[in-house]
Amino acid sequence: MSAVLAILSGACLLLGSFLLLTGALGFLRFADFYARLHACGVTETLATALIILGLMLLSDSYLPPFKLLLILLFVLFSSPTASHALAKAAWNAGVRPRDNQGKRDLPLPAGER
Amino acid sequence: MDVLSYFNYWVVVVLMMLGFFIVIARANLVKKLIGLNIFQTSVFILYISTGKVAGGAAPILTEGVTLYSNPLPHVLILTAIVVGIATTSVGLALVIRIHAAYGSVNQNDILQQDQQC
Amino acid sequence: MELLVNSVLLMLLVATAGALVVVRGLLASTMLTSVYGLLSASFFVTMDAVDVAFTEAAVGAGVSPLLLLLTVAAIGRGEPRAAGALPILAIVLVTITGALLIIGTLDMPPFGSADAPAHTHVAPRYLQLSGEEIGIPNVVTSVLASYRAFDTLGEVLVIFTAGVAVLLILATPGQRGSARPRYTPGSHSEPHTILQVVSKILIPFILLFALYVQFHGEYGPGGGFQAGVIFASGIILYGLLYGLPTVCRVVRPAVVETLAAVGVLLYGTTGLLAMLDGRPFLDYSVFAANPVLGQHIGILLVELGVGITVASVITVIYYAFANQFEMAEG
Amino acid sequence: MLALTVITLLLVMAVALVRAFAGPNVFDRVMAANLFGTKTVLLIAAISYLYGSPEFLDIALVYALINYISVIGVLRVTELRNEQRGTKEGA
Repeated sequence: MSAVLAILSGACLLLGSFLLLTGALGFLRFADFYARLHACGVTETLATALIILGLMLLSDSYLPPFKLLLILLFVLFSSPTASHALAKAAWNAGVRPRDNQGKRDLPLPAGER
Repeated sequence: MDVLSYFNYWVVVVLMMLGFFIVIARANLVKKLIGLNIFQTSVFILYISTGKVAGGAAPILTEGVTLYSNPLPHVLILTAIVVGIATTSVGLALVIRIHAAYGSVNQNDILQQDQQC
Repeated sequence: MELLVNSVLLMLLVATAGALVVVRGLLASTMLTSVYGLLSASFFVTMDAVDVAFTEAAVGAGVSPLLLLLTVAAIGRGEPRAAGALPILAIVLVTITGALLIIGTLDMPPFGSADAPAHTHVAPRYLQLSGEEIGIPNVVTSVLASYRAFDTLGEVLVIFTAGVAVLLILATPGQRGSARPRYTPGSHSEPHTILQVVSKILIPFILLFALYVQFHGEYGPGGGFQAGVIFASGIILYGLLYGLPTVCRVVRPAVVETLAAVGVLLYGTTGLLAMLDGRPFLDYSVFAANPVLGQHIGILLVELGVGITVASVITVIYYAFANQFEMAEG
Repeated sequence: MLALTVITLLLVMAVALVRAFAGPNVFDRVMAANLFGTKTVLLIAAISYLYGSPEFLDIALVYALINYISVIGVLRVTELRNEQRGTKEGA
């Protein structure tokens, strides 16, 4: 039983780390603010959930998983909200999506300014 | 001599000097306060590093654990952090008042204005 | 592995401090300060200093960058000017001092050695006897609130004085010369509905967690200092989303200012009660026939006083700074 | 596997630090600080299992709370400033 749990948790941690790395790569390399936000905002939620799940499977008493669950719930609430707030604040401040080289603003659909 | 056994202390010295450099080389008063903060944190790191005992556990008494890290530096630094933020805020409040009086937070501008008076 | 984590965190700290030297914009410096706080708190975790990490997490990563930011906003960013001549004198001075200090570190006991002088004097007594004398697992709390309670009273007084000083330097909302409430309903071009709803759900949990930290401080990491900062950050979050006038209606500045004094008084009175019974100042055995139970009650009261003072002072400081920010913009 | 996760987290934190330094605009730096914060939560949780000390989890929890507050704080202050600067220019 514990061997199965260990393998499951290892798989979760591995997948979570992989997602983190892809997100970080996008965060470092993408040319435009919104693309970077997308890269880390999207991977972050799943990666966090996976890593916390992987840690939960490793525990042998009941209190640590409960605290991890609280952390997970809080991150699931706050992380998308923070991403949303960031995107909105950047848009309101006049940051616009850029082309692939990050050199000029992309044309916006009609009706947007 | 094991080089790594002094690594923490060297980092403390480097951090302290970086903070010191900001304080003496930057003219902006807010920047100086940030430098003071770095300086302060380096002292915290020094204390906490000396409090660490290799293989010791956090100083919360548990059954079956005999080796703990030293709790005394923790107590000193814990209060120092909160006192630090309180005093930093006094400094920042003074910066705001200086800005209201001189229209600048650059020490060169402020000294210049003082000399003109 | 411990060594690796430790060294990488320290390297990142040095990199952040180096970036702070190079970066000139004040907003960028503020964000780097926040990162610096997070890093140093992680380092404290790896050094087993859980209580310190707790405090640094709340202060260094939360409140301190926020106050810096409000200052930067109130003074209007202070546009960075072009880099002047390289401050050669400063570089020379810093290099020489640093080199001397590094030579000095070679005389220090190696990192982590258990027989270093720092570990041979008072600390072993605390670790061996606090279990039976005070009867609570968290040694840091026993030292903070009982063995060195007089010292802690001094620290709390410093925090209180700093709060008073900020109040003297800056006007607070409601005082003469402070900003009139300019937030009429609908004055925001776009209300942050999502942020407000999510934060409304989260704020009660933040305050509840602060209370947990306050009263669980005898058994795990935590205590009055940490709880006070976390409680104040809950109030600050509310203020940031609903504006200063609203939060001032919910938590009145006059009440908070009074509470700051009440916390210190609670601490001092706890000490004086022992003197009424003819014992030394802050001797908790007066509270119960059983000295260990007396210690429990005394630590609870003292930590409560610390928590109330810290929470109120941080809130008051936030009010004063936010008020300046609104005046600067108004 | 736990060790690998910790190393990955440290790597990602270094990347976030590069972004916080390089910018280019304020929001990139705020995003970097936010990323740094959530990674710190995970790092401390992972370290707590790696070192076998469950009391570290309380600190991870307080990080999760404080990180949210500081990101919101930064955003609100920058935004209010921009907003009011905008209305002033418009008037």
